[in-house]
Amino acid sequence: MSKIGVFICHCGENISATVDCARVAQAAAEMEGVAYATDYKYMCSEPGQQLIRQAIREHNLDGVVVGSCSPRMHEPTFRRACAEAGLNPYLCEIANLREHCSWVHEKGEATTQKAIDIVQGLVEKVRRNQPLTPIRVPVTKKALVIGGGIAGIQAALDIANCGHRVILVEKEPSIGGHMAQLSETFPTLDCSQCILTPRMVEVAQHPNITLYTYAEVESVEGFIGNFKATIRLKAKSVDEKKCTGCGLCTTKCPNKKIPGEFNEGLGTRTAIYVPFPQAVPNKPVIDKEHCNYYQKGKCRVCEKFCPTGAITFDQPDQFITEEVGAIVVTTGFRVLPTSFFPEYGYGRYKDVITGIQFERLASASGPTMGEIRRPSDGTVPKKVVFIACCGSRDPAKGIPYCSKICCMYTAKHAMLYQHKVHDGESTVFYMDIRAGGKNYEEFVRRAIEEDKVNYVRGRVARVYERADGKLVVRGVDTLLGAQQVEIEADMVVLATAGVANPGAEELAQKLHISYDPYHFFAEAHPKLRPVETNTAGIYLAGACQAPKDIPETVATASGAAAKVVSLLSQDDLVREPLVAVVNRCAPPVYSTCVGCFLCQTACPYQAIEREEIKDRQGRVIKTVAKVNPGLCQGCGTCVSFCRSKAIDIQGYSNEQMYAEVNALLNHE
Amino acid sequence: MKETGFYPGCSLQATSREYNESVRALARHLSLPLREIEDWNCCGATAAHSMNHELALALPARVLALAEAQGMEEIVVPCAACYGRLATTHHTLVTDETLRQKTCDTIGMEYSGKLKILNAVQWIEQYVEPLLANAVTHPINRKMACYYGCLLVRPHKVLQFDRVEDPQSMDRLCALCGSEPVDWAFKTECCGAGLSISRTQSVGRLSGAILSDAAERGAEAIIVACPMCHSNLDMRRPAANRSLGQKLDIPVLFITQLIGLALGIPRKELGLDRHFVPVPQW
Amino acid sequence: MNNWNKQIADMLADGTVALVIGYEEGSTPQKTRPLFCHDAVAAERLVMDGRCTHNLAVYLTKKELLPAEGRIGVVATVNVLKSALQLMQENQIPEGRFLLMAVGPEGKLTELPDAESLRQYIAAHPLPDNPEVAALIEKIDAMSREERWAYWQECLSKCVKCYACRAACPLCYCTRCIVEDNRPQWILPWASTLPNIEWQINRVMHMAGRCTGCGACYAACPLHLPIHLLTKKLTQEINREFGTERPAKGNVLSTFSPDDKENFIH
Amino acid sequence: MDENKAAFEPRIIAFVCNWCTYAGADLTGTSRIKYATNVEIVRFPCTGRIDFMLLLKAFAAGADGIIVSGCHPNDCHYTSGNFHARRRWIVFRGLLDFLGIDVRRIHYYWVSAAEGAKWAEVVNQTVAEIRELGPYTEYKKVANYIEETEAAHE
Repeated sequence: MSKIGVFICHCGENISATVDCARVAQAAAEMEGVAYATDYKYMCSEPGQQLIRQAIREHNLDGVVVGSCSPRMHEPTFRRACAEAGLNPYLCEIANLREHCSWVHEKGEATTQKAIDIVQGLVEKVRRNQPLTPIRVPVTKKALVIGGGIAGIQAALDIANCGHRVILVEKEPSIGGHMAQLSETFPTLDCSQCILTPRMVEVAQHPNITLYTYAEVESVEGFIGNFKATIRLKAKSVDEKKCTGCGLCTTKCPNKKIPGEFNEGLGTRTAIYVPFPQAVPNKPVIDKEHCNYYQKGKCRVCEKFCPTGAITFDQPDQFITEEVGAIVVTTGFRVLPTSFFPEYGYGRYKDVITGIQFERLASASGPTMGEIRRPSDGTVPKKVVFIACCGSRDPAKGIPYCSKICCMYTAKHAMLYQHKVHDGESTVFYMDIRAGGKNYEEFVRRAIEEDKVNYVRGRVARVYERADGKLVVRGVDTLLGAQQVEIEADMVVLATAGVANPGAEELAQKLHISYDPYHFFAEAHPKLRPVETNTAGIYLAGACQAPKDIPETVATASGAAAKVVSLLSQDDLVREPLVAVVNRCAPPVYSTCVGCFLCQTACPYQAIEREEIKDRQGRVIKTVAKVNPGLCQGCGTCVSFCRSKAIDIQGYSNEQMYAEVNALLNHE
Repeated sequence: MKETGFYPGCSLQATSREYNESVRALARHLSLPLREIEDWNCCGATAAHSMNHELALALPARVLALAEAQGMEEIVVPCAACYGRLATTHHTLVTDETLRQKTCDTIGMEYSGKLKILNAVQWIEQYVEPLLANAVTHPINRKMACYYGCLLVRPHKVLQFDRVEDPQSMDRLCALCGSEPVDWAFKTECCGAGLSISRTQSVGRLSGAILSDAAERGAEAIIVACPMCHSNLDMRRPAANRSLGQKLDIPVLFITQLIGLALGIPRKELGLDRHFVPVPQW
Repeated sequence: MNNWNKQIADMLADGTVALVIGYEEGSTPQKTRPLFCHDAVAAERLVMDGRCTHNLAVYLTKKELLPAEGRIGVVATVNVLKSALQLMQENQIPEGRFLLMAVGPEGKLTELPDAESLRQYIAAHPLPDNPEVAALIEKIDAMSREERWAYWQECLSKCVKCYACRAACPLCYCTRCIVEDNRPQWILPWASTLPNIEWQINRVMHMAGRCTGCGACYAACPLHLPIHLLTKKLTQEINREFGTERPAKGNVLSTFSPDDKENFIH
Repeated sequence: MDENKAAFEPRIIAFVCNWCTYAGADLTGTSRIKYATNVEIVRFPCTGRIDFMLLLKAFAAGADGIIVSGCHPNDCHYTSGNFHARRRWIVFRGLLDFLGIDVRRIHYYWVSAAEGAKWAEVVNQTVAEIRELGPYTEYKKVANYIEETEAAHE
């Protein structure tokens, strides 16, 4: 026989104005299982709480229902009061007599009756409540950051500076990402490398950061606070300990005509190479696909010239595992190549380039030393057309979203071009100019007004090469009565859409995080949890979520780092015990779960695992589902899906809900 | 062999009789059964759908319903404009049940939406292409510019045919006929379409640009699959030449005519003598 | 002796399989009944023809009927194969434990060693829809709501809660059925109209996207209550709403599409 | 409203999720918007948690109508609980209708935490419609085991 205490609050007059609180308490006193019932003016006040604590002690209560305001308001308050009196806080339930009753109904019999019903429902529920203890999950105080662009660098440094250890994994031979490729940055036109490279060096030298370049995450197991990541260290064919980074090998390599990734195919590199002069680490790797020795079995020139004997052709890929408590995904994005656009020549015209290629042309460290020259013949283009929204905002291309950064970088490109080629003429075709951001609009106006960039509002239908080799850009000027315009151009720069990296989907599956239809990783909540994923302990930053500019990328990276640090600063993770549980019972059944595992897809958090029940000899008797309390968020979708009712959820159990529903209706 | 329904439409009875003749010649030559839809009516092209949505659906719907009632499972519609209207109507009716019912009420006939609608190129791909390897007796070793125009591949969402910005199907068929398709920029540019009569000068300018690019790329003929495109590029050649200030004599052939030639069908049967710009003996 | 009987006899003799489950002649010429063959001699009695309607897949999850070790052969109808495939997808049949076999029209024995081969065989041998079932469903659909309620109330008031429908269904393999759960007592245990209706609703909802339509539930019902119409109707609805394709992982009700359409949530 | 109809006060149970509709109903309260007293709210973590059996049990216990309400699509606190629920209700509703159970008595809504006014409308509208339908006698009849057996004996 339970001993429930019912405490009806008047909330000043907020409840008592329309509900007869004394009568509710009276009715409650007569309910089955209720040992004590009373009403009071302000239950949440200190005397009110004292009243509850005292009643718990005096009447030995094993459950409490407080009829007051919404549980969303004072549930924590009253549960704490119960705990202080020695009652398990999860044995306290709140009957919402204010928001759901007194405030929404007129004074009268029906209103008081409804209040009694609500109390009755919760009395029946609380009689079936179980004492619960918060879940404690131990935390490994180390973070994994995947991707060494500016987002990864920022997140790694922020976490490391708080005294936690960080593993930074980058798939390319150097960290730096897209930001290292950029010339100047909008809206200040400061040099990208000048602000980035000091941070890259800081990463390399930070005692708390372990950097793995030319490495990829192979698999991730575990859950918040307790991940185990396997990382593939791709063979660099260069012994990093022996290599001094002198660079002699790269000058001797006979294979010199390989289109370089860093220069977006506009420059060349050798088979043994350092991606760019300021690379971190500044030590070469051998690109096996282009290396004569790996492909044809002959050469080994680099080995011959290496003064320290650092070349190791037989080095295999290595696998290491790292235990970490949190993961930050900062894998970035890529821009569509020109070959995506049939209407702009499918990448056939050499002088139709992407924005990122233009960055390389404009960069002092680029293939032309910062001079704007045509890829086809190296001449300085006198007429350049920039086309914004190439692919972006075009549902027909499968990219209905705005790539966000193009308006700004196109303005910057046109501006840089005008600064470098004084007699040049530049035209920008645009849909809208989206320059929301600090000093952004002013920047675009400067391009238009001071640098005389010709902005044409309209779409480009086609770029084609005339038989004489001249590029023709055919578009429309919607501000001139939708007039067709044809512009001859020496070079065309496409602001191609920012899209998810190839392999994003695969990585998401490895990490069990969700992604949107465009394969950008999905936030747990677009507004309130913008750097978290649905998988607890895994965070996002930068352009792997959606195209982002540098300030936004850095902001999200620091945000994700703050989340990681707050997690790693705890020894144990304490979570609400309102989680699903798969039942266990006596042999020979062990659990009424039959192991169909159809529930696994019902769980949005991958919290349902397989557990093998073994006999003493270690033979598997049964494989059943098990809910990982570290991952479960307590939605209960699995509970209502389970056919044999083998899963139940603490705090909202089948018994509790059934009893509450019945009790609400159980009167004449 | 399965019989295919045939909807000629008005153009194939008038300005583009040679298109009609060459489609039938191909079918005859390769024993592909075609049956003309009895009592067909105008598809309503251009005029109807710019004036009256209901009429624009009802006219093609009647044709579709007739085909279905006459036991046809698929029909071939060589005229690209007719094809566009019929395919769009079909798409609208199968995706909007209310409109389907309303339109069926209007025409007083049922249309279930099970009909398959092919344009000439699709019909060729399905029935002619598999036979081409053995049937080509007179390979046409010339450079061809395949011109698709605006209607054949658009709207992509409805037609789901070929690549919308850079279609390839006719290029492939040309190659199978022994010709070399040229890579050019005006495959889907506008020819001026229905302005042929009201604004001949505009058509001359637009068609002229198409002709001149094809010629500059070394094409020896332009291959089309639309009566409108053909009229504008062939019949309006004087206007185009005036606009260009040139005298281009590059001929314009229907894809069915080119294939017919490659199969050794006599020029007369293909209606090649009906063109304004003469087609040389290849 | 048919060639395939000989083949099975050989398999039993050389120990390829420890047991073969199939059909033998029944007590009347119109019927066949399940047969558990433990030796080569018994294999002679195996038959396979249109009279074999019992869904043998129900035995595949009954550990107490099966030998602890060794492979078990099943001479299966398409319905048995469909159920077996579903059981595999639900993790109920250990890989390699069963050797499913189909007998072709010329008495050719086809071994179907894995899920993929099952899938292909089932796809190649579609079962015709039962026009009577479809007609009955149409008849009920055409009734007014009150008539439908009266029809089912009348019908299910007769149910004696023998749970033969559950026992005959290969996919009702729960260790503890919801009707045996008494915390809470979801469904009252005795046979009366409401608990009977609730039981059927549960049974049918639990079959959502899983039912293979073999009709064993109906065949087993001693009162010949048309409960198979419920599962069939449910399958029709699911096919109409979510397509005939079933999710590769999970179940129709444990997966979703953001584009699912309804017209009743406002 | 005519007097007889007004005499019948329907009993309605609302199954709502904690994050959207429960909070939305709180907002109705804080906005002091008045609505009918006939609806009692049961709080669930998520619509995904709402077992179809609980709906049947509500009818069995004497409810004349039911409201099921949660977050709008794409707004679920648990990202997909409402999508799972939506599928469940599509299937369940079809089955109930085939059985002749009065599906007009189960009202489904999306009510967000910001839609306090909508919640009041939802309640009032449901109450009005169920009042129009009258008490769910046919279900109550089969629910009452004892009366049912006695009737059979007569």
